[in-house]
Amino acid sequence: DVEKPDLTIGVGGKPLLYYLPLTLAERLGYFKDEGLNVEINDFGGGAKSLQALIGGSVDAVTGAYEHTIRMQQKRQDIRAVIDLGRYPGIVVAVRKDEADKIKSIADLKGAKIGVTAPGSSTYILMQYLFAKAGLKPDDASFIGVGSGASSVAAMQKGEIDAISHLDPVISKLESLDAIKILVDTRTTEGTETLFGGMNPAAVLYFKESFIKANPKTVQALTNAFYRTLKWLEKATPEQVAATVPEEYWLGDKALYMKAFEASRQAYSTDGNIDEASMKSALNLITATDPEIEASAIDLSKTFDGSFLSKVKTP
Amino acid sequence: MQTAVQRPPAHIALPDAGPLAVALNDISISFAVPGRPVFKAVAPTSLHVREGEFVSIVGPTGCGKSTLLNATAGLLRPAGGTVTVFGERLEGLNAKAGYLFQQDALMPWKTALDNVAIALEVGGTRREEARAQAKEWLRKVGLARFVDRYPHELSGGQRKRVGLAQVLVRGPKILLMDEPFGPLDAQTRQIMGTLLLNLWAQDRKAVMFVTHDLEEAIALSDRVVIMSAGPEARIIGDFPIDLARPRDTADIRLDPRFHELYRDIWNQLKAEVVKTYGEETP
Amino acid sequence: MQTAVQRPPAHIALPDAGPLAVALNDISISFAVPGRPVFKAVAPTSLHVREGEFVSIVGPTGCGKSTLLNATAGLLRPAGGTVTVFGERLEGLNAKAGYLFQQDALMPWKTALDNVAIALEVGGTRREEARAQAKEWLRKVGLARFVDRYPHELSGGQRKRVGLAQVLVRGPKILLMDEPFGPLDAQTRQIMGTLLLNLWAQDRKAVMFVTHDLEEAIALSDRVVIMSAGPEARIIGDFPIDLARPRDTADIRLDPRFHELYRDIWNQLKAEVVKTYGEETP
Amino acid sequence: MHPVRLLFLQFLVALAVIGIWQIGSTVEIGGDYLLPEFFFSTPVEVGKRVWQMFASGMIWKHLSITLTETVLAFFIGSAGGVVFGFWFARKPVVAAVFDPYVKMANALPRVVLAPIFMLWLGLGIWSKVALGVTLVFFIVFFNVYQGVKEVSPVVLANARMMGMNERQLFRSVYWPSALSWMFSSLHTAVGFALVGAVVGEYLGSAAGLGYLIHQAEGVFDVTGVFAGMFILAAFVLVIDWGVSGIERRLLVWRPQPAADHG
Amino acid sequence: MHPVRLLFLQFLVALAVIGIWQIGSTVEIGGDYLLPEFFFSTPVEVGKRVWQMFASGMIWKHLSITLTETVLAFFIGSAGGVVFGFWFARKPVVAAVFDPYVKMANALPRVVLAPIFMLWLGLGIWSKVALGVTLVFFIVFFNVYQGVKEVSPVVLANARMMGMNERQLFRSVYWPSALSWMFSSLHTAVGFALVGAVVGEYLGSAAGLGYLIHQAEGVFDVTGVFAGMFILAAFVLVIDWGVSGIERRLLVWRPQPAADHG
Ligand SMILES: Nc1ncnc2c1ncn2[C@@H]1O[C@H](COP(=O)(O)OP(=O)(O)OP(=O)(O)O)[C@@H](O)[C@H]1O
Ligand SMILES: Nc1ncnc2c1ncn2[C@@H]1O[C@H](COP(=O)(O)OP(=O)(O)OP(=O)(O)O)[C@@H](O)[C@H]1O
Ligand SMILES: [Mg+2]
Ligand SMILES: [Mg+2]
Repeated sequence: DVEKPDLTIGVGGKPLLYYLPLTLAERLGYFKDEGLNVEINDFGGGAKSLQALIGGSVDAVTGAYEHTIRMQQKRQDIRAVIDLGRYPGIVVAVRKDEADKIKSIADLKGAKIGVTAPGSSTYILMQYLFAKAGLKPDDASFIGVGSGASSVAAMQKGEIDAISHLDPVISKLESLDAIKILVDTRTTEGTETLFGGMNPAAVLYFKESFIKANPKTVQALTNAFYRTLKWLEKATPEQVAATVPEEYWLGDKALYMKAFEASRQAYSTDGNIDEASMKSALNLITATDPEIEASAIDLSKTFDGSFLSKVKTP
Repeated sequence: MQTAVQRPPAHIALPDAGPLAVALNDISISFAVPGRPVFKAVAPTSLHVREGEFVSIVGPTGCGKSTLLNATAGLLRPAGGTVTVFGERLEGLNAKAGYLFQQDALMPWKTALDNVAIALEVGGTRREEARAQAKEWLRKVGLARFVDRYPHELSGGQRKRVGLAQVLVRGPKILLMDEPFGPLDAQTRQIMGTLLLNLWAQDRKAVMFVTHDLEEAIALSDRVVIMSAGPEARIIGDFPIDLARPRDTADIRLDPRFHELYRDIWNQLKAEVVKTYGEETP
Repeated sequence: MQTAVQRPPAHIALPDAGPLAVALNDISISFAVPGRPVFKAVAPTSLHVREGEFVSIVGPTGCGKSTLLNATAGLLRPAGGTVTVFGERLEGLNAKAGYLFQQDALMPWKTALDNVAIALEVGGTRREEARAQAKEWLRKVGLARFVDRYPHELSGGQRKRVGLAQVLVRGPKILLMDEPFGPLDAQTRQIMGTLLLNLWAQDRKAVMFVTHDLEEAIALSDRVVIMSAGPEARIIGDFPIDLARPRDTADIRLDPRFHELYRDIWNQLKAEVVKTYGEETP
Repeated sequence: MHPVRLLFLQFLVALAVIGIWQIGSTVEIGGDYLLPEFFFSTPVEVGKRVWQMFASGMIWKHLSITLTETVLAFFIGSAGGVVFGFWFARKPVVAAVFDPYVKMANALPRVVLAPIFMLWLGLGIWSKVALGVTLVFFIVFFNVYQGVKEVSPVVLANARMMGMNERQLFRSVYWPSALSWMFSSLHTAVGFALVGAVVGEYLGSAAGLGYLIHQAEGVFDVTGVFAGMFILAAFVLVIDWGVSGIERRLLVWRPQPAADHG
Repeated sequence: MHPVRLLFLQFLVALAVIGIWQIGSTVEIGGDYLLPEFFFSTPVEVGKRVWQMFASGMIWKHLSITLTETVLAFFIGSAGGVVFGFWFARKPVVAAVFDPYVKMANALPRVVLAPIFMLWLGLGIWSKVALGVTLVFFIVFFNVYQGVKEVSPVVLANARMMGMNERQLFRSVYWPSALSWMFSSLHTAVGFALVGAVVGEYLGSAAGLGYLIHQAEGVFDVTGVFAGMFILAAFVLVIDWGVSGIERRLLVWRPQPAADHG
């Protein structure tokens, strides 16, 4: 009895652990259980999936919470309904043979730092860290290294001294014993020390107009994702590995499970985003992007918790 | 017209008889040669061709014969002077004329048959009808066995004859022919000449015929004009050929008047050619 | 050689004198025409040309004259028979021969001067030297004022003369000339003919000369051979021209022997051409 | 050359490439792999994966989508290139005026345009087709434009003297004369049509070979990436083979290159 | 046409495009924008941004890097295309054997190859140059290959009868004859060289216009994206203008198209 049983969801890099709940919900059949027929479109990046949402070619996106804030400044009303990842999941690490020289963010002055792409969340986090450490944005050179094997190549070839990246690249580099971690926002500890609280990452968001027109559909999706989060809370690495497609294993089941284990704290357990987390996220953006004024952003319009409060799971 | 009736049998169009088919009035033609002064190929000169008149143009190599035909065809715009066709000033292409080019101009992607047939199809003739006529014309020029050859599979003389059929099949009122029989043997030349004359006699075409063979020019024409050596070539001689029609292109060469005309024209022509080589010959 | 010494003045090479420059032994040439049986252009036929001999080849249009020259040049491999050049079996191109093609074969991206000069440069002549010689040759063919024109800026006859200079400047031992004087006026033809004869007389070249002008063939040659109408064309007549050398190409036409030869050759040729048109002419 | 001999030589080349690849990726040379498996996989693995893809039948869906996109991009792009190429070549004023804009458009990175295509054409095959079209169009356009201008002036003059109107000139002169130019560009265009489709899928889609490759890349599944590329490339051969067939039929009139025994 | 008139017409076209763009992005039509600002920005904004970029001088560094990459990709790719095009055209056996592999290579999505280039060539300009080269090469290759085969058989036979060896034939016959084919492909290639460089930067780099565009995209700064693309496109015109200049010089011998007064 949903308004729109056939749905398209956009995502920028479906196999990434960042978006694990989406794959799980699909594979566990939770969308079907809610009477939804979901098609997942994978995009070349988070930004592209957001553009697709605004352009109207997808109905919902699993993407960064940060987008909902940025879109306010662009006069686009985008709202998250459930949080999937409560920590950014970004790791800053230095190359092993530089580890004795670079021990803190401040030591990165003059270094070459790999990020997924200029302007992306890995880049913004570095800017934030730089600001906190009293460095200027151009005290280091930031190199977009992409998100696939090219980032591993860049590190292995010594093209970059440090990297700000996500899983599975970090896990892969760890397994190759190529890096030493400086900042780890996959864990509660790392995130707390950096932001003093949570900092929502992956969320499910819609256009406000869509939410208004299809409340039952939004509710059904929220239900499915909430159920997934609950499943994930208790799942063993084996169970997760067995649920996702075999291709996602990075060619090595053990490596995949290790990567999952490293990231598991980052997944939300209740799907909620509280006031403090929102502020923390806004803080991160305003600290790095002078064009966005904190006063102009109405945080209450970035997250709509009403669906989460009405969640029913079978 | 009044003079024409007094003369022997049929089809004699003299310079002063009938309306003008082509009138080149004081035309001059120049070519821009990069990095050099403009090359004045043809100096202001005039040539009038009446309906039903067969005019041959002879002259030393490189004097401007092809250029003159190009101007008549409307492919080249004269720098000065005017071209009139049947009394109308020529703008753009000369739609009344058929032009047999000095160079190979067949479409390499069409067979001999299609090359001839297309000339009719362009005018709206149905395809089968056009092909039937084209076949007939290829037979007339001696190429019945070569209808489905592509141009590159034909010899030089065969290609020229396909071009001839291509022009004649349309039956244009004005024929511009630039050395049409050049690469043909003497015997075939005569056969083609007779073919052309018969056609011409049927419907009073105006013909401008460029050739290097003075005998041929005399045998076929009503008038032979001589161009001077270029640059700034002009028409410097105009000889009416008062031989009786119809003519047998082979027998006529035995006529004493033929030899007289030949000698007169030849003498003037020779003087002209020698001029070209004046300072240059070894 | 022994017979040559007994004869009048200079440079008379008769069929049985001197070593063979070119020997076509029973060569036959076929063309594959898609969708048709193989076209047998030349039936097994032989032709021997001695060093210093000037042989003209005449025949009806499309009989296979160009094809024969192509085979001698090594551009076409005969289906049967052999080609020998100065006693050696020809494999690949004939490096001893210069070939003036029937079609335009100048490089359109080079000026007249460069087109001629390149022929020397290929052989290793220094650039300035090559250009100087090229200029001299262009002067000889009457094109001194056209040295820096591109081919498309020249008239048909001018292009042909550039081609002539291009071939002659290299001084090849064997000359293959396919209607070299076709698009030239009668007067220029004679001048070029004399030029060619002088050159030939200087260093005993072997010349194979295709022409449709029988008078020209007789005036220039030691021998005139006649090809039959194709397909399966053969050499069907071989006339030694026993006119004294050196010849004046203009005066010689007044010689009674000239007329005798002309008549003989013409009669055979005429019969041959008529054959081509046997079933076909209107 | 005898076709069997040709096939044999082609096979040898493939063997050599695969041999180097296998050795480079599995045999350590000077303490290092020439082609580390992490980046290059190994031919045996790739072969196995291709086999699996076909055996499980999952590939067909993706392949058919990508192929549909490729073929559409190829046809629409070439048709557009031909039409505009002719139009510009015949209207020098139009050509002169639009010249800088065409060249600017040709230099736009298509990757950046993807969001706009998605906005206009949605997520279905058409946004991918559009991406392919923007590549194919320019390749064909520039060649057809030049091809038309290379028509022999004498043949053209002759045709005009026959009284051909613009349409007849097109059919009987410009078109056949520009054909070999066109086909030359079509051989390049086939590849680019596929590239466009795959890049389009790569940037946003739910199926297709580009989607598969993208998925594989995100999880370091190089074997999957190479398997996908191999299947792609093999299919291009099939399309190109079709193009060559048409080319041979349309260009029967050309002289065969002389049996070069020099 | 008079150059001033031409410039005026070109200016009109630009004005029309910009006009439509401005109206589409700022005037609501039927409750909706034709060209929503979110995707298209507005010409005024873009113009301002371009001005800023030049005024602040920050663009020069990026521009010079991208331009270096483009020019290198263009030269290396075209040189490769010309050399291989000639080689294949002159050695039919080589051509026949490698034909399927060349076509397969042409169909590989370059975006996917980026990691391999990065592995081999590092993150500097060379990996971007390589990407550009893989685009330019094929475009030039196929055209040169066909161009060589289109040499007039009579001119070729004549040159061979002069005794030209392979090198001389190349210099005096094949090369000049294939030139117009080559230049036709070069006009396409200029654009593709730039696309290659930008896409390379887009996939991984520290500077360059592609980097700027990517950065702008990441923060949904469409104005920045369009400003970057505009600068790109403008610079292509400069390179292409250079190519056309060389073309005019090398092809002086061609007949000017007849003043078509028909
Ligand atoms: N496109 C051109 N550019 C410059 N000069 C040209 C051009 N076309 C012809 N000419 C020159 O104009 C003169 C006349 O040329 P045209 O072709 O009319 O001669 P022609 O009388 O037909 O000679 P032929 O008997 O050799 O064919 C020649 O001197 C030629 O060099
Ligand atoms: N490539 C080819 N394919 C098929 N047939 C050909 C080919 N080339 C020539 N022929 C045929 O071979 C015969 C001889 O041709 P060739 O060019 O040698 O004649 P020719 O004696 O030089 O004639 P012309 O005096 O007209 O130049 C002709 O009937 C021609 O149709
Ligand atoms: Mg002429
Ligand atoms: Mg011939």
